[in-house]
Amino acid sequence: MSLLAASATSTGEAVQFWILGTVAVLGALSTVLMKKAVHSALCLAATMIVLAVFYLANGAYFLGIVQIVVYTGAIMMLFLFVVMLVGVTAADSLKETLKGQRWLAALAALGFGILLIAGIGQVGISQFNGLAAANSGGNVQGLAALIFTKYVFAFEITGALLITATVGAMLLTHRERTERASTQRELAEKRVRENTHVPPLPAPGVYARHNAVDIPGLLPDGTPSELTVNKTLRERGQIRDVSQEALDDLKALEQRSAERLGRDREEENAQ
Amino acid sequence: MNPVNYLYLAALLFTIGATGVVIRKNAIVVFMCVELMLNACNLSLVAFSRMHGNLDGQILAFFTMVVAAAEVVVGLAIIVSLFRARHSASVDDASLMKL
Amino acid sequence: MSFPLLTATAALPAIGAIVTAAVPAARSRSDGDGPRGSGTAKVVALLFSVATFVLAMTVLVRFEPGGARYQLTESYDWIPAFGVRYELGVDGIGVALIALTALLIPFVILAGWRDADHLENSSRRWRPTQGFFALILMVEAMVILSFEATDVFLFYLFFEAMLIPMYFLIGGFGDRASGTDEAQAATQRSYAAVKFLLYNLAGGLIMLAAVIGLYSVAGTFSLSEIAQARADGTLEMAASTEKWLFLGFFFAFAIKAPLWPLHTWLPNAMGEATAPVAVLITAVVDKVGTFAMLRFCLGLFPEASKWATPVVLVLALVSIIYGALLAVGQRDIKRLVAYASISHFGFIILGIFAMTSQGQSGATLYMVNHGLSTAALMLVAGFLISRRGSRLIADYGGVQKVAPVLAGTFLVGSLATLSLPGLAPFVSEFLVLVGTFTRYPVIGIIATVGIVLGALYTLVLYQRTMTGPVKPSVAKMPDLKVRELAVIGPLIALLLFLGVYPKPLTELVDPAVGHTLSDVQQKDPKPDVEAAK
Amino acid sequence: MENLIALLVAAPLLGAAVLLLGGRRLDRAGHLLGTVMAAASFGLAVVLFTDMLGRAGDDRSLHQHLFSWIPVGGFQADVAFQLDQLSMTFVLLITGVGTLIHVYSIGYMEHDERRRRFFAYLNLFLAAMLLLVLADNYLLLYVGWEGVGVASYLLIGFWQHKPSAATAAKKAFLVNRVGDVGLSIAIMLMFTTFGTFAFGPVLTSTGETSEGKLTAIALMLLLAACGKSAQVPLQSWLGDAMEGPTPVSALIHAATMVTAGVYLITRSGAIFNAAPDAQTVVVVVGAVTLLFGAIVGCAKDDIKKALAGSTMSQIGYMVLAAGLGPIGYVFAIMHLVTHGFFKAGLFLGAGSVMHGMNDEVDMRKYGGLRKYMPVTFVTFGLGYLAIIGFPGLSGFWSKDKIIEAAFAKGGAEGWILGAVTLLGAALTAYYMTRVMLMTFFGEKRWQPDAEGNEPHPHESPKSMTIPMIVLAFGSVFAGGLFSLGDSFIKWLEPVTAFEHGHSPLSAAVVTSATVVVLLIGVGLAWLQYGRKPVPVVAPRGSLLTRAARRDLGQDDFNHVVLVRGGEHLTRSLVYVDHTLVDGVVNGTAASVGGLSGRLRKLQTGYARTYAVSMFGGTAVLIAATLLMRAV
Repeated sequence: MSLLAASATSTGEAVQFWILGTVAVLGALSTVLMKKAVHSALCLAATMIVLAVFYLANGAYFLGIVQIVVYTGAIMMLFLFVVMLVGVTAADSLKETLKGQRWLAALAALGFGILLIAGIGQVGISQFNGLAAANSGGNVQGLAALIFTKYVFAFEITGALLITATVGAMLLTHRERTERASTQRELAEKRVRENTHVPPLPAPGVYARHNAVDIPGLLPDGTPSELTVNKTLRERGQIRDVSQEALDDLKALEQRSAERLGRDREEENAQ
Repeated sequence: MNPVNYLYLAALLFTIGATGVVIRKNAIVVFMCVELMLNACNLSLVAFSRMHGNLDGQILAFFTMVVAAAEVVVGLAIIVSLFRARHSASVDDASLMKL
Repeated sequence: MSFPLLTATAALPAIGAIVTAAVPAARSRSDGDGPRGSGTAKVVALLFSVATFVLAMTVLVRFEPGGARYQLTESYDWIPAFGVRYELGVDGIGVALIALTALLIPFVILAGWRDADHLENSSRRWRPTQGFFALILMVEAMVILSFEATDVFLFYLFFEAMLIPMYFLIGGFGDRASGTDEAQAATQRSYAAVKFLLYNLAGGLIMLAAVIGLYSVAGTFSLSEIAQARADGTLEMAASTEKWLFLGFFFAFAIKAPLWPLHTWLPNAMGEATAPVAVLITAVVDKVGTFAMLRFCLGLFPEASKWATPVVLVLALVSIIYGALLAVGQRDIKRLVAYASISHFGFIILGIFAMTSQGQSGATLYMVNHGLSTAALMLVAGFLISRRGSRLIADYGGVQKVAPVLAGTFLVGSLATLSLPGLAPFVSEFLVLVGTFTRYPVIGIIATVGIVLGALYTLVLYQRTMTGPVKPSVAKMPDLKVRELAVIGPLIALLLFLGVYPKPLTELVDPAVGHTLSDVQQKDPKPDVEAAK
Repeated sequence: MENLIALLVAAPLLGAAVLLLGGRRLDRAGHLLGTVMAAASFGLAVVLFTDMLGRAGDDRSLHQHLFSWIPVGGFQADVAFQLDQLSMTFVLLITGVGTLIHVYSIGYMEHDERRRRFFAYLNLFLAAMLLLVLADNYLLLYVGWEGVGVASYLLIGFWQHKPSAATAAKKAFLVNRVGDVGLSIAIMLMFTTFGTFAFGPVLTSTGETSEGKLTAIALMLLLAACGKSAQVPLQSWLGDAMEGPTPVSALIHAATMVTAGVYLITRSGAIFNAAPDAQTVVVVVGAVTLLFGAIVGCAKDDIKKALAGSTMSQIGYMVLAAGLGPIGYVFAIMHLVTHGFFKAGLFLGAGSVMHGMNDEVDMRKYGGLRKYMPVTFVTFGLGYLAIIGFPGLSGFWSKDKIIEAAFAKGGAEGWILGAVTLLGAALTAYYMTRVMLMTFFGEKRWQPDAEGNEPHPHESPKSMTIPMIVLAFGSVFAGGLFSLGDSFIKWLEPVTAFEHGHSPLSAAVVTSATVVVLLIGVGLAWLQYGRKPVPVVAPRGSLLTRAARRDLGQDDFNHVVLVRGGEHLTRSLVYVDHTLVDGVVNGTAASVGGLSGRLRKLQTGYARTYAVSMFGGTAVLIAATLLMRAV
């Protein structure tokens, strides 16, 4: 151990660790357990910010800032972006479909965590060096010196990696339009030719209580017709099915009218 | 306090992240959990850097971030195209090794 | 550096395969039902095979029987990291077998001239004719290289690589089915092809393990270097290691050969493939197995070979009797020939492991002669089958009345198969028997039972197909055409010539056998009269 | 002069090749070419014979070395010929009788569209047979040995459209193959014992090895001889072989090929002489066959089969004589030659009869033919007298000597053998008289066949009768000629060695005994077939007759034990191959497949399942690392 070795950090850092550490763990747990992806993303962002603080506390000033700017700022935003794209309310149920998955996961997690922590504990480091010397010329300068000398190759290769990733992402998401978009006239002619939906699609909310765009119209037998709802809403699963309510209402109406008619008949009979 | 505690924390976060990967079905959340695991690693790297008294650990963490960024870009692109094909972001729906 | 004759001999058919495959599919003829311009591919393939034969003859002429053990050698580094070298060289046995291969392939091509025609118009397949002939040439190249390689790894490579074209030849091209369901035939074909591939791959993989094991023990793949090390006494190979390595090699070769009880792939493969391909399997490809037993099993592991001899001899004996008995019980012409081949391979292996000069010379001659006799019998059987569209013996009868030349050539092929004196196979069979008898009299005597059984199955086959009243279904069968006569005539002539004057062949083979015998440190037993003196 | 030997073989071989390859163009001239080739060979043989006669007795052996055939290590087989007195005898017999039968066949096969091929096969047979007797080593002899087998196969099955002919041909070849196994084992034994299998070295060095080895070799040679010469237990093919055209029966299955076994034993005399046990077996085989053939011959109604039984029996005589050693070899050969004449003549006569009787072979449907075909009757009759050993004719001279030699064997054996040979002579007289009476005497018994064609018996054309006449001359005079001044003994002695047997009975006694049994046999036959008319439908007959008609049960035995047993064996082996050998492999494949099917279920396709196993795996890895550190 060098002369710089110390055996404990300041009390302030300890306090900060315990408080923010708790926050980080809670954030992580919430990331895993929140039902909606947006909430998970926000909780993850919180954890990341806490980690940024820890980086700063550990003398990694550059990384701490990068964590906030790049990670929390850019990457998490990308996540949110995709969450929005895929659908905010497309909540995945937390119900487990794979048999035994939960139990196995729990077993593995417990085993893994306990063993990992036990392993760290077994090493039993009591002293540490601190970064005072390394950071003496400034953390950013220190990092820069390493990146552009010792790790310059790896650095260059990461550049290639990023470019590749960009191209890859473009390739994966880009959809080439291979043909001219059909005009409305052509679409209409096609419908006639195929004899499907020659008239316009039915409007939403017909025969229902509401005529909001997300409520399907009802067919004569009282079941909802999904055709009446906009395709986008349909795919997001954002259809409010009111058929049951409507049927109940109808039933109640019939009941009421029957009662009234019955009463009238009784009155007639009574006369 | 000893900086070893950061390692304990990192281990805990890693485990939580790994568990999340295993039990969540939403691909985006799974991905977030992967990010959590990466972050946990970064934390331990930073702590190592401090304990060893040199900056190599931080450099490694830095590279991890770069790789994570690249991974997120490609991964999210995959999720988007998967969603387009299957209208679902659930990892269990992509179980046939083909589209 | 002189002209690389051996490489050229193997490269020519390989180039031929590529050129044949590249012949464009010409437009349909105007009349519409002739095969699309695949004739060019056939001619190209035939020309290349003939050119290869010319080169092989050059090898034969350039080879000096009394000279060095391996001649016309070529040697280049290939994968220096593992000491793999591109080393070629031939001994007398190799030359004989290369000549056989190069000789048979033109006949196989000529005999299979129309085998792919029926696929041309009826299937969606891509250029079947080109594929068929290119694959045959590819097999030829691989087989020739296997006979030439003096580097164990190189040999292994070609030993395995020839499975690929063979697989497609068996699975992709069958007899034109008539009467039977085409779909069912296709199923059986692919079953046979997969069985062939799996058997041989299994053997090959075990051999690969042994090849690697050999490298880790000897530190080189080169036959000559290993022999040198053994001669210098620097090769340290524990007895148990040697046994295991021997078993690994032998297993692969015994499957290829095939030896009982690893034989069941052969009847399937030969039954389902067209007759020329069946000839390719049994007369050419399988010879690599027995050849490799001589060169690799005995050459690399002499002690283990001696250790295994009793078991191998018994298995060979079982093959002889068992194959012959099963041949008697077959109802399918091609399967009958296949079982007969199993019996004959039993003789070859018997001769190899008898470890006498007569036995091994006989075994080598047997390889050549069996190639010729089986080719003759099988190709005529193929002509017969192509006329009637059935492989069942019971569907024939009285053919000699309507097609006497066909029947006559079939009879000569049968007589060659039963090793009639005066025809080539007799010389080799007798040498094998004598060679075995001098060291293992009991086994030799039991093996002679094979002579009787051989007569039984061939003559029963001849009787049932060719004699008796003419069956209506064969009443209009045409006799052999000029092309078919051109295939069968030279084969018969050669069978006769080698039966009467096998000396050129024995002179070629004898020195090589001497080398092999000195590898295993065995000498011919002396006759009693001399021993007594 | 010795350079001509190869031409003996080459001429008919060339004929066969030209005729077979020539195709239909030669159809018209084919038979002439074949006959010319046979005659050329005979002419050459005569030239060589006169040359041989011009030299001293011990200088008559000629050698011709053509080329080295199979040289492998110590195994040196040459294509080389040896022409000595023994070979010469055979060469003359083969080419002489052969040429006559070629001539005969021109007429006999006139209406057969495949006559050219018939002559090709006949030529091929001549070449192979000459090779057999001219070879100077056992391996080349083996080539001829199997060569005649193939020629015989082709000729027996010449009328291939008849299933019975095809089956008979196959049977003949197969049974012969069993014998051939003996020959090949004998050659192998010779090679391991002497290091060579050429006649010269082997036969002169028999003293250098043990008697056991020699006995083994001799027994194997005997097995070969049994196959080729139709001796018990390999005799069953000869009767069936009569399916072939009659000239074939005359040439191959009476005069030449079937006697090859006798040649082999005589040629290998040195070996047999040194192996007395084997000689005993030879004698027993000969004696048994002698009686067997005779008994079968007595019961057959088919004229050719009756003659086949007779052939078997006569060869039994020869084998018996050959088994007696130096006292018998010469007589075996002498009987062989005379038998060649009279039996060929008898067969040709039978062929002539059949020719005139619409190919009818059943003697019960003949009768009184002497009036219709006088030449045939006379030649056949002379042959008949010769075979029964009528004093003065060929058969008498040779058979009488054999009977004498049998008695001369000495001791109880001698008496038994003598009695057997005498019994055989009586039986011969009986069955041959029966044939004679049923065919040429009595009333005519033929009737129109199913299609109403009534046979019109007529004399055969000249091309057929002339050979018969020539052979009849041979039957009458050959024996006397040979015995004149013991010329035959002196001729053969340098090759086969000869000792005068010392018979306990004087020659005169034996001769008179022979004549007496002969008369008894003829008398019995006359009582049964000459005195009263022959029934057209065969009576049921005694147990022995019925058994004899069925070849004394040997075919039934073969059928039940070998054919049926073999069929069951092959069928069960096919089953075993399919279910057991293949089943093991397929079973392995199926079990691997089944296991994979189970394991496949672990691969759900769900990424999370894989993730959890990875996670757990990492945990295990950490545990392992920690454990390693702890240890």
